[in-house]
Order: sequence, then structure tokens, then C-alpha cells
Amino acid sequence: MDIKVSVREAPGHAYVVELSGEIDVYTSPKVKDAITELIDRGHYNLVINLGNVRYIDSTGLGVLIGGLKRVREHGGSVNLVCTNPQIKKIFDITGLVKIFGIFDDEDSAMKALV
Amino acid sequence: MDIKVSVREAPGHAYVVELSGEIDVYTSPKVKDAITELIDRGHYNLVINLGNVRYIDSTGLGVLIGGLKRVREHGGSVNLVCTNPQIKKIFDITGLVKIFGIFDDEDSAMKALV
Amino acid sequence: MTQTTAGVVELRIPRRAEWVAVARLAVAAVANRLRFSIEEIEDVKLAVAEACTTCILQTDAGDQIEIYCETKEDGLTVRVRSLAGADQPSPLPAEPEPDARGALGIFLIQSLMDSVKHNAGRGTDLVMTKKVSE
Amino acid sequence: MTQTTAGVVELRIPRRAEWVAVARLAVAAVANRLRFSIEEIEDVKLAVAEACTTCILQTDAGDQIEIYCETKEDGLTVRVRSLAGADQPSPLPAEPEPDARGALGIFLIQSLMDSVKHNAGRGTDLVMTKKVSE
Ligand SMILES: Nc1ncnc2c1ncn2[C@@H]1O[C@H](COP(=O)(O)OP(=O)(O)O)[C@@H](O)[C@H]1O
Ligand SMILES: Nc1ncnc2c1ncn2[C@@H]1O[C@H](COP(=O)(O)OP(=O)(O)O)[C@@H](O)[C@H]1O
Repeated sequence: MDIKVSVREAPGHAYVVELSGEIDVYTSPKVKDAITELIDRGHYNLVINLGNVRYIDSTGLGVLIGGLKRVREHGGSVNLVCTNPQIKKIFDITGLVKIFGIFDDEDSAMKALV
Repeated sequence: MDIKVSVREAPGHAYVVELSGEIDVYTSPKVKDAITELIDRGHYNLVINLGNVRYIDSTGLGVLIGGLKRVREHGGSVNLVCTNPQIKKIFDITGLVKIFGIFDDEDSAMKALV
Repeated sequence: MTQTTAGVVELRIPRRAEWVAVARLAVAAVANRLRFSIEEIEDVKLAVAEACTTCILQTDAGDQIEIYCETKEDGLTVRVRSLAGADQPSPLPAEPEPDARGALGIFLIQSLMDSVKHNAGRGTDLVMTKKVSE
Repeated sequence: MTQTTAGVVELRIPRRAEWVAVARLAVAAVANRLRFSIEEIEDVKLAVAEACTTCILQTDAGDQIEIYCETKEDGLTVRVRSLAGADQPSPLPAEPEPDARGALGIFLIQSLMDSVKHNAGRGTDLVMTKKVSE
């Protein structure tokens, strides 16, 4: 019922935002803050790892979409790591699968950034 | 939110009742039926394995106590396998730890039967 | 079986973001009583949570959210509405929000449930159903 | 912090054994909003479930169980009572059961919570509190 956010630098000027827990109307502001801070500091190539996210709602999707819009303004991009079938389904249903790169592991998500 | 009950014969005329899930006012009749059937068939040395039980309430305890009373009338006994600290605590609080043999694994529970 | 699946469960939570998790878990537990698959239970959970989020994002919608679940052998109906608590005056009629806020949530509810009805009136009032598959 | 932990959550379930799991999970979710430890949350869960079981084991106690939770920064108060639904006549006053049925449940509630009060009257009506430790 909570979210853990951890941010770390990866080789090649990319940043990984690792989320674990549930992203909902209560916890998504915390996710938004972490992403906004990275972007404000000039980091526009992000991998957001949803590997340990059990649940995401529309506010969580909204935060990811918002992040993507901002990094694109600077020529950057956001790749997601997601294996949970229920969460993948949400990206399918909403068509967001077409605007995010979605990968099974961090390595592939990272390589696809460049 | 459900209980799985599986019964199997063990060496030395003992029977193991393996429970997994939650034992509450809704599911305990199922547990009671399994134990009653064993006793009706003349099996009085039982190991009840609570290793995969996440939750037990007073009706579940009542079923275990009822089983113990009946096998004792025939010189038998009931040993429990239990490692979950929350469930151990319930046996402590109610003092049932003094009337049941409680063991960390099935082997020890089985050996202590004889 | 009808005996074990037909029933009404009512839940009221404060109309605040931190309580939506309670609605989500309670509704998942209700759905679990029916013959829904795990995926269907997740669908119901998200749909009800989105309805609660809709209640929260609206202004002037009272201080509570009521989640009314009616279970039958073959499916579940959930009504989610914002309402004023007993100790608070009735909310003013809510103006529909001009921006797209919540559109994604409503879209998800429509996608995950078999039917959704929006009752007109102040605040949010959504009635959604999901049938057990097969 | 007060903003995120003070609140009232009300839940009504059918007075039948198969619905107690819903109360249990909802109350665990409510307790999870406070600074309770996992062990304390399990305590609250079991105590509330035992109170629901008490409602169910009594005869003539209406067709619903109401679980009323009030959370504060420093703890939780839960009132569990049996009540007649709107579409059913009021239950007759219940005779106290002569056997020991439910004694173990009441004992567990007393052990797991900081205080329990039994309101006199028909049916079951238990008010229990638990404070957050430290
Ligand atoms: N299927 C979609 N594909 C791409 N963008 C979307 C989709 N659905 C919503 N959006 C956009 O995502 C953002 C967040 O949407 P939403 O959560 O509905 O509202 P809000 O803008 O209030 O957060 C908005 O900018 C919206 O235009
Ligand atoms: N702490 C205890 N130690 C031993 N036996 C107990 C204890 N508490 C209750 N019992 C016995 O366990 C059985 C079940 O108890 P309980 O669930 O309270 O009522 P019921 O008899 O209606 O199932 C009863 O026979 C009761 O006497």
C-alpha cells in the first residue's frame, strides 16, 4: 500500500528510477516528484523500472505520460521495465504501449535508450 | 481466503493433515470434517501441519481442541507443526501451547508422537 | 452456492487519496467470494479504485465515498459515489471539470468492467457491473 | 500527519461466515494507514474477525454486521455490531447463550486489543481500541 522510489545513475548519462509497491492517487505524487527532480536537474534519458510494481492506476499512468512529454521536449526518452501481466495489460488497454518503450529487463531498456 | 486440506498416511500408523490458507469461521468446518473423518476411521495419532496456514481464529482453535479431546479418549495425540510467529503467539496467548505439542517441522512432530 | 455468494457489502471511506487503498482491498475481497479469475479480480479492483479517484478529483463532492457492492452468483455490481457525511452540510452541485482530468480513469473503468452507468447529479455516482466469465 | 491518519471508515457485510474475510482485509487496510507494526495489524485483524464471528454465532442478531472504524494519529477504535438490515424487522432481544461458545473469541479480543467494551442490548455490540505502540 505504499511506494518506494530509488533513483540511480547508470552508465551513459542515463538514470534509472526504480519503483516498488503500488502507484495510485495517494502515492503517485511521490513518483512525480522524483521524476520531476531528475528532469529539472537536466536528465532526459530515463529508465523507469516497474518490475516490483504490483499496481498502477490512471494517476500513475498520468505521471509517466507527463514525464515522457517533458523529456521529449529536450530530445530525451523514457523506457519502462515491466513484466507484471496485469500492468502490461493496462498499458495495452490504454494504448500507452505505443508511446512508451516497454522492456522485460533493465539492460534491454537501457540499450534501447541510445 | 480459503483453506486447502490434504490428508496422508505416514509411517507408523500416524496421519498427517496438511492445511494451507486461512482457518476462520467460514473455513474451519472443512478442517473439522477432515479431522473427524480420520478419527471416525480409527486414526488417533495425528500431525496437523499448520506450516502454510497464514491465519487462524478461535473457531479454528476450537476445531483443533475438539480433535485433541477425541483422540485422547482413545489414547492418541495431536502434534502441531507451526512456525508462523503470529500463529504461535495465538497458541501462547490462549495457553494452548501447554496442551498441544508444537514443532518446527513434520519430522520432529512425527517422532514426538510415539 | 447462491447462499455463499449473494450479498450486499457497503463501505464508506473518507474522500481522501490515502483511503482508496482500503476500498481497493475490500472490493478485491468481495470479488474473491465470486468465481472471478485473479485477472478479473484485479480488473474490478482497479475499476473501483478509479471510481474513487474520480470522486476525489472532483471538487465540492462531499467528504465521504460510498462503495456499495451487490454480489450475485453470476457477477458483481458496484456503485461508487461521493456523499456528504452526516456532520456536514450537503455539497453544492458540482460543475463538471473543464479539463481532461480523470478521463483516463473513466476510460479504464469502461474497459475493465462489462457496463458502467453515470448517474446524473452532484458529485460522482458510478454504477458498474462485471459478470463472471464462462 | 493527522490529515493522513484521522478518518472514519464504515463497512457493512452480511452476517454470514463467508463475509468475515472481507471485514478482516478491510480492517487490515485501515490499520495499515496508522503507524502500527505488522504484528499489531495482525492483532487488530484477528480481534475484529473474532467480533464478527461473535455476531454470527449469536442467534437473532439481525442480518448484517457493521464495522465502524475511527482512526486517529495514536490509535484505532473499532465498533462491531450486528444489526438488522433496512428490509428486515428488528431482531428480537437475544438471550445470552448458555454454553461457552465464543468465549475463546472474546478472550482473544481482550488479549489483542488495549480495551474492549461490550454495549448491553440485543445482538452483539463491541467497541475495541488499540493504541499505536511507542
Ligand atoms: N491513451 C492515451 N495516450 C496518450 N496520452 C494519454 C492517453 N490518455 C490520456 N493521455 C494524456 O495523459 C495525461 C494524463 O491523463 P489523465 O490522467 O487522464 O488526466 P490529467 O491530465 O488530469 O492527469 C494527459 O495529458 C492526457 O492527455
Ligand atoms: N485456553 C483454553 N485451553 C483449553 N481449552 C480451551 C481453552 N479455551 C477454550 N477451550 C475449550 O475449547 C473448546 C472450544 O472453545 P470455544 O471455541 O470457546 O467454544 P465452542 O465450544 O463453542 O467451540 C471448548 O471445549 C472450550 O472449553
